[in-house]
Amino acid sequence: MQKRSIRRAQINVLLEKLLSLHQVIYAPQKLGNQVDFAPLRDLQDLTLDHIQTVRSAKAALFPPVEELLRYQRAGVETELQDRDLTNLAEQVLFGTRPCDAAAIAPLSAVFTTDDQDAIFARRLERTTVISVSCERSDGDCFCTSVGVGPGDSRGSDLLLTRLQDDEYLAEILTAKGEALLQLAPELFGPEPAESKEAHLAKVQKRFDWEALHDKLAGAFDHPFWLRTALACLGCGACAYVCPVCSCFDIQDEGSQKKGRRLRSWDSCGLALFTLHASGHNPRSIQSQRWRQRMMHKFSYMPDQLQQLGCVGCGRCSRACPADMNLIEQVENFLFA
Amino acid sequence: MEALQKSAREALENHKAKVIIGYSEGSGGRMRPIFVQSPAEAEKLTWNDRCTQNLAVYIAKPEVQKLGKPALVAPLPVLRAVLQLASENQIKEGDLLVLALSDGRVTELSQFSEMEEFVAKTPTHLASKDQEAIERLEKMTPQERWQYWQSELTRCFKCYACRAACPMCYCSRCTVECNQPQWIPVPAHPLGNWEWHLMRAMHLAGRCVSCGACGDACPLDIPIHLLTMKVEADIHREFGSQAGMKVQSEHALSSFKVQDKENFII
Amino acid sequence: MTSFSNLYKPYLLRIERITEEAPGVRTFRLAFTDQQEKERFHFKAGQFGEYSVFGEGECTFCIASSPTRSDYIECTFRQMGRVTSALMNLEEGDTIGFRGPYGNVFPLEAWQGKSLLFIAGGIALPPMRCVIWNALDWRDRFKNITILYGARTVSDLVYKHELQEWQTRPDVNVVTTVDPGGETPDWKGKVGFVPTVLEKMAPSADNTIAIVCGPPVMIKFTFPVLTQLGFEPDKIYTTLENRMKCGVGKCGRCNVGKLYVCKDGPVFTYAQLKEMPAEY
Amino acid sequence: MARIGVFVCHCGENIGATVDCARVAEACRKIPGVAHSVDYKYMCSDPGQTLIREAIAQNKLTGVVVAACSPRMHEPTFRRVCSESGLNPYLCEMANLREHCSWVHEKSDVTTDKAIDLVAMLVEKVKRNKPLHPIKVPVTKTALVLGGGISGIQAALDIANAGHKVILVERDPSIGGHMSQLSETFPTLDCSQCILTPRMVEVAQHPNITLYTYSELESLDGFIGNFKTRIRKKARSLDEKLCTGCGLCTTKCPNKKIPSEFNTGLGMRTAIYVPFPQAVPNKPVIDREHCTYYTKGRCRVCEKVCPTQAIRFDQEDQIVEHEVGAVVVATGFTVKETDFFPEYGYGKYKDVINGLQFERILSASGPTLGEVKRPSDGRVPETVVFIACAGSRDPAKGIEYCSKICCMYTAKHAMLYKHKVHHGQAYVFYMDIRAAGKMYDEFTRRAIEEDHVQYIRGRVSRIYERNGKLIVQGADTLLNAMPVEIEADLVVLATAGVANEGAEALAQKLHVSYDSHKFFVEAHPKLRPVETNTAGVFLAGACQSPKDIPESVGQASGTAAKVAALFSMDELTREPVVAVVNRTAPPLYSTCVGCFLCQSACPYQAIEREEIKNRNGQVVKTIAKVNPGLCQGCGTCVAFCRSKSIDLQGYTHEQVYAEVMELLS
Repeated sequence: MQKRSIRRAQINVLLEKLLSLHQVIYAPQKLGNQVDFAPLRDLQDLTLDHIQTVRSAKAALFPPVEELLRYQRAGVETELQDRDLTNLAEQVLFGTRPCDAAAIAPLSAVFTTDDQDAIFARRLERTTVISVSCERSDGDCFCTSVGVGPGDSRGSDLLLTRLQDDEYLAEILTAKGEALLQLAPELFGPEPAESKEAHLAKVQKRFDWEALHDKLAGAFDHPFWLRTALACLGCGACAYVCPVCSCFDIQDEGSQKKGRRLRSWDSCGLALFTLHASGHNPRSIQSQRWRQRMMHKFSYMPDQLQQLGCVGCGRCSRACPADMNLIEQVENFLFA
Repeated sequence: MEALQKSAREALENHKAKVIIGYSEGSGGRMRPIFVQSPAEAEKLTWNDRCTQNLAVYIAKPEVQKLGKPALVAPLPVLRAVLQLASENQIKEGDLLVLALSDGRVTELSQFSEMEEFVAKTPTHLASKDQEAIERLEKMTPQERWQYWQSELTRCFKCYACRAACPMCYCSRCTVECNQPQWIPVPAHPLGNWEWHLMRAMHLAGRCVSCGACGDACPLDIPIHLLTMKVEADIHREFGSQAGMKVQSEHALSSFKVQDKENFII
Repeated sequence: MTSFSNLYKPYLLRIERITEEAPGVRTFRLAFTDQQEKERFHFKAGQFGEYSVFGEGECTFCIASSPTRSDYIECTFRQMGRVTSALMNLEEGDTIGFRGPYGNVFPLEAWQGKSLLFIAGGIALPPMRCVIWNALDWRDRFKNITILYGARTVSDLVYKHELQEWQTRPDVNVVTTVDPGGETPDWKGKVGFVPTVLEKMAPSADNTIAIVCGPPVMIKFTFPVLTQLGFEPDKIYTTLENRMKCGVGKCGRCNVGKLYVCKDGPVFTYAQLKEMPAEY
Repeated sequence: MARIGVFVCHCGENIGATVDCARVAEACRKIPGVAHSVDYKYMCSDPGQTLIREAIAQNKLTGVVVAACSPRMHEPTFRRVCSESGLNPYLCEMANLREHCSWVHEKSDVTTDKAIDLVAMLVEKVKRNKPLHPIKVPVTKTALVLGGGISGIQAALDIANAGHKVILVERDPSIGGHMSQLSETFPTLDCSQCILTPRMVEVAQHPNITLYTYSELESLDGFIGNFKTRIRKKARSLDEKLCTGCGLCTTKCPNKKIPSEFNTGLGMRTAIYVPFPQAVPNKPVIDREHCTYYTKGRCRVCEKVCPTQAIRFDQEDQIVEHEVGAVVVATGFTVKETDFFPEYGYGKYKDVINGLQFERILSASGPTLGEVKRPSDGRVPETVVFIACAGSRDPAKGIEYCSKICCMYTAKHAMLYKHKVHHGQAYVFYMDIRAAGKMYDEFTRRAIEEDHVQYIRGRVSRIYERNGKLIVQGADTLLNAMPVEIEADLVVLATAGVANEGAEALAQKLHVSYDSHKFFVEAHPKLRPVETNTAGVFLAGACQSPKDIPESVGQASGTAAKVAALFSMDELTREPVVAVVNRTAPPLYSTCVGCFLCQSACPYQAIEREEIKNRNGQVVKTIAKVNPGLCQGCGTCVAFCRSKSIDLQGYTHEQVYAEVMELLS
């Protein structure tokens, strides 16, 4: 790993360069009153003056709708057309926060453990992550409670941290980061004297995730779930803004003669997620579904994949129409 | 505020209700629905302009039903939702108590007739920001409007928070979840999003109590409440009926009247 | 560039034969359309697949035929939802999609030298039929083989011909039963619910593996009877039928505790089930 | 495993000349699931039908698509063929290649392509057809007739004479209706009561007829063949069994100054009264509004004089219930009062009367015993002005329609007046003379030519009083709108015939439609003129629109024939194309959430409530249920159901969707 510096204006030059190479850049942009990740068309739209985007950058690796294959039928014969992965664009996630970058590991654990999900793996292969450390945080942030930090480099290929007004520390972390540097070495300055720590947001540690993990192990039948999930409306907002949540549905679209098979986002919070065709539903009420979300992130995923299913970005708390604040829920649970 | 807390406390103490469904201060300046089950907790209840959730949405939830008879803290849209739900046979008289809020006063209502009277004398106009937004949309050319909704609805990722937050979306199997046949595409692509939101607007036509909870629930700030509010306003203008005003109401779009023109039937 | 293959791309199988089993229940005998794929394809008893009618979607069933008969695979399904209704409309000669085999297996090799007690109810015989034929094809490796199969009514019994065939074999003990009221005048089997009949049969637990498949309510009442008869929890096997989509432990649907039924199951012992949250 | 047979009909040249039928059949053979596909010149002919029969047997077909003409024409034919061949008739569908293709397009390849599409759509539908079975509904062979005027009487007698039970309900104390109030009837000038009274008596004595007078319909529930009705018998304050109809009470009643309804207010009656001498039943009724005992708590003279002690002051209304299979609505009409006309004095001139009042003046049983005397002073009017179209055909008055009977009765009035007052002068203001009917035009011509009634074409703009005379101001439009002014002694307005007050409420009780004038609406103005949209409820007489006696009687007999035809069957067979609410496995039981908006949307009251109980008998859910006896298969509920919980048998969501998808793919 090497450390260099880069000025704000040069960052833009780097991005221009990437755009000119037909790379797709996902970056935070202002949309109405919100800041959200979207493919960048004009550098004017770029913003870094935000705490957190509404949606995570997950969609760049795991799009809300993804074609898996096409089919066509003639008489009794069926022809399948496999998804062509050779033309997937090289893409850059720019302006991801360290928590977002940290989410790539658990996300890829889901998609690549045992059976490799080719589409995901191929996208990941073609993705470069340029993160920007957090200078500020809000009450919904809790990255430090789940082992991530505002200047964490995990998952990033290049991590930028603002030191002065327009001077950034650039940590080149991986080969892909190195490739970025090589793309335009003239944009980068020498390593700055100052370390980044003083410039990072202070995110207070609210809970100990290991204690949470241990307590959840015996808490399946805890009365806590029923009590705290009363307000939960059973929508998928938390899962859809979450950088880690990756449950999906597979649906065919078209007629029996011709069409495509699609994968689309789904959520364990939705009532029909686990419904059997027989009418039986193993998770028939919302508190069970709320428990599943907590359990899956903090208990099952660590046990299954050795990855925590949460990076403390706080998006679920911000998006929840019923203000089911995750930190509070966790804190309450730990005291329950 | 004290009046609300007092009414809630009394309702619990006098066993008029087992749980008060109300608002409390939540996190990050947001408001939060709470379920007050003991008189002591009543002090958490509060009410302000940030209370945008429609609490009537909780009446049908099995876990909430298990708590016993609820009392709903009800600003006007919640009260209207209660009446509309009653008119659609989803609530029976006596199943719930309403602590109606207006001008800082709290009125305890248990009979539908009382609720109807209360609603009748409360103005039902839209919030000015919604009214202005609708007017802005009305002034657009069809092409501009198409563009507007195109860009708004394309963003939707179908988390269904709008549906979950809507007290009138109480179907146990929503149309999008009916798959034999699958009329509405499941994925959140532009076509699927359009079909979903237009279908929802149609399904709420004549039933929307214009609370705006759907739009507020949207994590992506898509103003979908404008669709249902506009349809509701049009129905009010054309048919004179308004959702959530009366229990025995004639639903403008689902009532066959013998004097209706019916040349189309035979 | 790493080379990946599409996890979700199914094989194409041709429907070779359709058998009407019971009202709304059919068996398809399926053959690979691609000879190379056929030769590469192997499965073991207990595994399942995702069967698709293109344009309608995928549906999960166990492979109902035995791995010892490798020319084809069979599946038996009941018309329930969208995909099974579409399957109902297909004909011999049509092609369908198949992904699999997925999931774990019944450890038949480990059961060598033991007696096998199969207990099935209704449409849950198919997942067990695979094991039964597998065991019968390896008949000399096992001691007693007993099959207790019940259905709501006589017409709801599936694999009627095979039941007859097994009944005529001297090396298999077959008991069939229908729920009270489901019998016909010429019904020669027993009348009563499966757990009740099992209790009266009182098979020996000695050196015996019990394999139980059936609707949740049947399973719920059968496990205590087996326990009472002296079957240890790790000698009782069953297969779970959680809702699945991907079949490869990614889509999240069949998650029960830290396990995915599609990857870590569908075969579980009663001992394992006791350790898992009851979300199946 | 669908095995569909496709049968493409040339319909001679009708289809064959435009569509390449052989190519259609060939293309259909390739559709998955089609086991047999042929074309033939006339599929509906005997050999054509035989083709289908043989194919069903040989190819073990599971469904049939006949691509031919409109299903209106031959669907029954081909469904019968299937049925005879052992295939459920509802597994047969028709693709309309004639009206939908060959007749509306030129001959070309694309026309044939369209024909193939039309057949392919139906193949996809038939693959998803389920065997259906006609719905059988039992029939209660009793008719309820509402209204005891001439229409109700005629309908009741015809049905009763056909051997069926009839319950006749009349609101007034006596049957007879308006006809009993008339003097003579056009065009024959025979005495109205003389021809009516025997019918009234026949009704009273008919063993098949149960008569409820002074009674009203309380409610009607149920459906064709199976209605349940509740009738309110208003308290007559009389034990009808004891009363002999001697009339002593009516003569002794001290309260004698009550305007008589029968005499349109021109005569008086007592508080206990029989409306007219020939009333059926000839039993009095106490008018509690006017009776001194009820208003002031004393009197009871009638009770004292009654020789059989039949008076019952404490009698209460009684509700009787009956099960009936059909309902005949014959509740008649009413005429506008003179106070409806500001230009004619708002009814304040005593000598401006309406036609019905003039009938009473002309009637031998009327207040003047048939002598023409004007109401104000009893003088014989020397000049009488008759004004036709008073209110009728006048959009400004909200009555756009022609009341139909006025031209004729006005001619009759003028004629009868001239017969009684030979030196009198009769003027008729008219707009058009509508005298279409047997002997009708001859009749009006007789009034003009033989009785010298002076017809003036024009409207009367104003009537006012001057020196004891009514000044009638109008214009003669045949004379260049020349102003006309007539000094009249009596003015008779042929006021518009309008619906009864309460017609709307009655229609709602009966679930029948009514028009903007509150007249009841027939199911089809031409082809189903006596039926309503509610199966089993029929119309007769002027409740539908103003009618004269011959037309009312004719329609009543027509209605009776419909009822008799209905009652000729023990069971009704209905097409199984009805809506059904889905059922799913517990714990959902149905996707229906019981909002019951379908109930208010259903034009046929076919949606009922069904409680779903669990094993312990507890109600777990209340969902909608379609009564197949009432459902007409219109599909309104299907379109309305948000959760898609209702399907129309034979046109299910799945079938329709499959058809659309076939067309799109």
